[in-house]
Amino acid sequence: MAVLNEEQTMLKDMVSQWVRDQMPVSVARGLYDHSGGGRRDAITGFDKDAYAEIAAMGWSGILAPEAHGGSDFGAFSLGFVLEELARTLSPLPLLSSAMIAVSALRLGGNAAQQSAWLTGLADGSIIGTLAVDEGAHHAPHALSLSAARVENGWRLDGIKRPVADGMGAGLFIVAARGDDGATLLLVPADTAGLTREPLDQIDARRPAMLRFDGVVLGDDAMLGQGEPLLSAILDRAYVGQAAELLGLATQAFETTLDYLKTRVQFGQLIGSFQALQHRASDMFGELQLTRSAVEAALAAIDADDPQLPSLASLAKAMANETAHRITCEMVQLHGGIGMTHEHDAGLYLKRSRVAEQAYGSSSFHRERWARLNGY
Amino acid sequence: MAVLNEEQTMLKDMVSQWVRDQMPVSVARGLYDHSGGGRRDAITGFDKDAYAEIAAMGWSGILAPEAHGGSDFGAFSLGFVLEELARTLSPLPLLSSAMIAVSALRLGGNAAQQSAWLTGLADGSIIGTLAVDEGAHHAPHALSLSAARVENGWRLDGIKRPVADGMGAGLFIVAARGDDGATLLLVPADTAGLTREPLDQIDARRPAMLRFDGVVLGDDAMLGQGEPLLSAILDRAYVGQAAELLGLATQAFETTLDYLKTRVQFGQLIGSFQALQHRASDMFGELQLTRSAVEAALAAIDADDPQLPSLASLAKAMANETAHRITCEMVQLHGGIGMTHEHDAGLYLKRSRVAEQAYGSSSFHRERWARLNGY
Amino acid sequence: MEDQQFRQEVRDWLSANFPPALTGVNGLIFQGDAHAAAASKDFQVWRKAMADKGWGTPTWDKAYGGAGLSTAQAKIIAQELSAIGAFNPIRSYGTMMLGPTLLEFGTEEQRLQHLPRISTHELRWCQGFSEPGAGSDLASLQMKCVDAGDHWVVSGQKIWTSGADQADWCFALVRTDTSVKHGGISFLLIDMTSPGVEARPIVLISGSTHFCEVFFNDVKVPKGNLVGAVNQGWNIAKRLLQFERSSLSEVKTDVTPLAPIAHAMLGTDAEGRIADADARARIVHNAMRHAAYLQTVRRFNEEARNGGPGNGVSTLKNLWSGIVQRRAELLVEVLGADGLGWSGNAYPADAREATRALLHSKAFSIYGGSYEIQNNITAKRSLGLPDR
Amino acid sequence: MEDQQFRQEVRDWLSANFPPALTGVNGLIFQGDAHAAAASKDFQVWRKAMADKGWGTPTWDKAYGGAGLSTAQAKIIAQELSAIGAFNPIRSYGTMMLGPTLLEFGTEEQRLQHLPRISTHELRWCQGFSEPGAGSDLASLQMKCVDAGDHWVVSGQKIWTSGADQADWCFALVRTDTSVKHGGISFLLIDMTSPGVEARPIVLISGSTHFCEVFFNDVKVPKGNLVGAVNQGWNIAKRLLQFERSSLSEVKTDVTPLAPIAHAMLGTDAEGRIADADARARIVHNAMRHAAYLQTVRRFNEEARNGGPGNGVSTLKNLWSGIVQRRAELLVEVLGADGLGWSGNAYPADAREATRALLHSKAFSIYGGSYEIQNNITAKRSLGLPDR
Repeated sequence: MAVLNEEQTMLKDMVSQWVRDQMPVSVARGLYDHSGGGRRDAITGFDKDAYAEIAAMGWSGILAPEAHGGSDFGAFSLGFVLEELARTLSPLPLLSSAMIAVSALRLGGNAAQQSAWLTGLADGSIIGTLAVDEGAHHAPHALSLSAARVENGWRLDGIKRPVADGMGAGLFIVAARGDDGATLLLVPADTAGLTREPLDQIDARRPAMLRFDGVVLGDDAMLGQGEPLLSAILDRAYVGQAAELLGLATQAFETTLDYLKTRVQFGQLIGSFQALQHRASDMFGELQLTRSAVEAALAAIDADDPQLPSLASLAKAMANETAHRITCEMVQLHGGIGMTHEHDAGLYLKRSRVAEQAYGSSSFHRERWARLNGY
Repeated sequence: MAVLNEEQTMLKDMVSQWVRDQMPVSVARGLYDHSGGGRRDAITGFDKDAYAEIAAMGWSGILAPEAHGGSDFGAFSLGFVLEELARTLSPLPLLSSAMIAVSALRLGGNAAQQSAWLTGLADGSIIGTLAVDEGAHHAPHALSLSAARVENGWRLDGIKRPVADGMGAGLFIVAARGDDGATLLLVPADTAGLTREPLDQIDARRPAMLRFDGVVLGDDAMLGQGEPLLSAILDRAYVGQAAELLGLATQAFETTLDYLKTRVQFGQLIGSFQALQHRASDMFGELQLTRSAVEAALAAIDADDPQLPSLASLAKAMANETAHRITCEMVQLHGGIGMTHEHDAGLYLKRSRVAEQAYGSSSFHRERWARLNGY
Repeated sequence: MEDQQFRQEVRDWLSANFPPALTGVNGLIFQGDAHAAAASKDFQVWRKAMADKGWGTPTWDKAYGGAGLSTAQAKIIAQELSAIGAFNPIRSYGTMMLGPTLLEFGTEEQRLQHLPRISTHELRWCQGFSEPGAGSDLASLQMKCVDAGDHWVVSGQKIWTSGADQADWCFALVRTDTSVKHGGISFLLIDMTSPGVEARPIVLISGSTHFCEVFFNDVKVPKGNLVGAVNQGWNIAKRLLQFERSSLSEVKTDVTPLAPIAHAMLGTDAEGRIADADARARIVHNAMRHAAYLQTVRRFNEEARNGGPGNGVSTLKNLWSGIVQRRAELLVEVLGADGLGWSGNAYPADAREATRALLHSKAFSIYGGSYEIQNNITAKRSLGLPDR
Repeated sequence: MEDQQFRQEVRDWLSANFPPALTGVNGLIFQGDAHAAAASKDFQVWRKAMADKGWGTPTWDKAYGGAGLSTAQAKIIAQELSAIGAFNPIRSYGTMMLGPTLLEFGTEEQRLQHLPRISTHELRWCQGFSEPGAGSDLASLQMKCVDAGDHWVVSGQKIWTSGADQADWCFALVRTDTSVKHGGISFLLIDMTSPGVEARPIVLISGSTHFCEVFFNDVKVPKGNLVGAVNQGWNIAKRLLQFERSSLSEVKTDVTPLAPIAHAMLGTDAEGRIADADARARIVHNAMRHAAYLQTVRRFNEEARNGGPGNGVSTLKNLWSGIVQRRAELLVEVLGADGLGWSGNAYPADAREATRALLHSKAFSIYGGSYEIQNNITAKRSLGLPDR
């Protein structure tokens, strides 16, 4: 990976160590019940205690300004934290809250809004998440949930789903359709008229379905309006999700590589079979492309690079495709054992499919990149 | 391949034997000059003497009715003749004349037209070809060459290129844009106002560029009007070209397989390397799909199957893709020697690229298939 | 003429005996599933009727519970079943795998003991071949079988045993000689109710519990349960795997077109095409390959009937698994977030089924000889490529 | 500070000496091409200026024709050349491959004999490594080199020797011991004007005649022309191939975007997109991979500067050849029939160049270690996968 400075190296080592010690894949597995699906009682779909632990170490405040208790350490640093955590499928709302919600407040929030929310998001006492999707596909330019102007405020009606980490969130950043286009509103989870229910998803992460039934908000709930703000927030979501996919794919590859080095068939380590060696080498190449794309996009966030939209879509599309391919190969190369719920391969495959769809499929991002680059 | 009846088996054996004895790849190679391109003096781009020879054996009359000296043996039979001949890249106008031109006259011609032309096409004394394309891409629904109604006839203005085997053809079946859409006209090569010049193409087959400069034709030149006739003729072209690609790809594969069985590196026959074995096995699978698609489309012609348009595009798209892939692998697996003009691999690759574009690229046929099948 | 008469006879009998409520039902869902079978009175009626008639195993001798019919007649029965949306309720591991094996390698005593109860589906069989350390390299299996004088003693573990938790008997490969690899394997019939046998279902990533691990702890097996000679089991297994491969190539290959669901989920453009052009290109590509695959199955079958090469099963299997797996991924992609559900009414039932089907499809390139094994076979048998 | 001063000095000298007419010219087209070089008076002036200055081989000692500069200074020269669209006219097999080899393994006598005339490009060198039977498996080379007392006698054949028909000298791997493989190879300098040497250009599928076969028929070579010890040539070759690999990774990777030509050739839809959606999807996919590839080159370079793993060259080469070959195919596909021409005004010059480039690109995954060899290397070195 890219060259890190001393502080970044320390942070990365600390994260790796913590993941190794505290966050084995078995934690993600614990969200599943015996039949391989989500556990009914694990309502939040993430590990609250572990999130409190990493928040205490400051990871939830990496992107937040120092004035609000953050370290203002930058998206690049938060990116490799997300990547490391995703290696073990860590069920944590760091992307939703520390990357996306914090970015939304930094990009759109006025001083009062930032004061009201950033400290809590940074110290992990509040979990924020973006509520943008409404149907089967990520379609931020075709919002249905309406934000109607009412006296001194707004009235919201409609649904949002799936909302990542929405069952444990205290703050929703809701993308709605206002009279002047996209409108972003801050909606505390306990607002009257807002109800939520968990979705039983294949990755056991249990995103929420939110129902807005005449939810009335004050003017102070308005974070901002217009496509540019929504796009800027989404670019952070795209890149953060890509970083998670990179971590997931990297670990899936390494676990598979370990298996190739230990599994014997026909009196040989299967990793000595040339056909498998070449497939592994090709996968390694895809991982290199993906890592470059993700790191370049993370750096572009910190550099306020005007190319960010293009770089973000490149990163997400590459990460989608590579994680897809490697999780398929992970199951295939493990053979029968990879088909069992007892083995990790299925967990990686299921989580990958969810993360591939989250914040835009490969089709979505290739189309976006193509338009941005004049194809 | 599909099960043949006794007569078909005899024909196929005869063709194979003739190709082996009379039509080695060196004949196609002879069309190239030392620098790897087309030879200036080989104006027709095909072997006239060899065509006379196979015509004498009746192959040019396989699709023609018995009343006109043909054997009416069917498209399926002509298909495997095309396939066998394409194995050695035989530079012969059998597809243009015996498949496409004969089909055009059978499908559209009145009794007088059939009498005038079919006997010559069947016995090989005349070579016919379809002049449909005008620019870089096959676009039969966007013709520019105009057929204007004049007294007792038609006036043609425009160009056609590339016209396969056009430098040696005696009859052009010209697809023009008339007032009522596509109009097909019979244009003898010596018609006043029609000029032709050879194109120096990578496969050294030297198709023609035709210029129609106020070419006036009588009413008897009109073969027919409307999309259905043009489409029906083109379906035969698609399938015939696919059969050639199948033959080309099959031989490219077998030649490569032979090399894998004889070339030694690192003290091993390279065909013993598992990575190459698996690639060869995958290619073999693609060849199977392609053979099935081509044979089914050929059979559909003989059965007047209403599914022919869909089956024809399936065959051409599959054949394009398989020939493309296998000719790439042919060069790659032969290594350095495959890069030399002296070796056959380059000839297969170049001929494949031409045949892939001829009568519609993979994109064209996938789009056509998709529309026909409701995608 | 006689064929035509027989066909009419079959039609008449079916119209009198096939319960119309079962029309179009997938017979396979009843395989090894005691609950579904028990739940269906119609199914039991139908199975009994077919068993009594001997038409579940139509070519077997009547002494073995069959109907003593010709292959041509058996085909007529299959065609007529299919024509009315019916199915063979007797079809099972017993009829497809063990039956042909006993007919070829078994003793008359073994045939009389087992075949009649297979032909009525009275006893269910499972296949004990794979072991944790012997997957693709099946012949490296280690399950011990020791001669204890008047009986065998079997110890070890099998895995990927379909329906072992529901099965009454198991035909297994066991090791009777550890000094040689292929030549030390024997073919043994084991009563699953014997003391020391324990079958544990394996939970798959799709949630299915169809496969089991089976543990054998000093299980006593009568001497007469060995099929063929001692240490000759590998030849029987190879033959039996041919039955398996040929039944694999009969797998239902027709699938619902993706077009309607893609139109619904991705929208259409002004010309009525799937609006997401990138997804459309991949869907169309897959659909065309699927169409060519169906043509290939037809061609191979036709060639096989006419004595063709018949060495294409490995190629077919790899094409099939590749195309079907890709299609399953595309369907879930098209479904988007709807295709990511595990349970609950928030997800349409069709979508949940598609998701499970995607997960299940990953096994297609693993079981019955993995993609890699099939390509090794193709390289050697079909292409004649050299060994290392 | 000193750097800044040196940079200014370089700028001043370049502005006085670089012929403006050569701005933006690809220096590589002059490599091994006597005709092009002779045709360009400017080029000769430029080469002589750089040779006199010693800046074609800036880090070499002045005694060897260099300028005795530091690596940092050499980099400044390279940056300033690039900044004004200039190029190093001395760069050649001699400077990139043989020079570093002689500096590391040669005798002082050999250095003094050859390096000065390499630094002026007075003599051109070719590399005699591959043989017809030794491609990927280079160490299996067979060209005989026999000790004839006061000289060597060399017999055999080399192939894929770039510019051998234009070269004055050849550095070759020869076999001095047939009883061992790697340990029987020596590294020899051969004067191409020696009796018995014959170079024949090979016509490639792209029409290029850059590569040659070279035949050696009992060629006498002085004893002093051996570099390193007898039978120690393989170690030198391995080192030299590293120079080659690192120069490969510097290959120009920027390409013109396909979008404008695709718009022109395939048309656009109502939203200005490439109208052929299937081709567009494939073009976009390739363009995105190309973008990620460029990011990867930058990342690897940055990591290498900071002492990173540096074992990614094989991976880079395979990614690069795959992406560039695919792009070349896409360009010709987009050009349609226009992309199928060999010569003649009926085909646009750009299109003809694209066609030749496609054919030429097929070599990218063959030379300098084939795709297969690179994947073997990646599997072992980067992934630590076991040998068989």
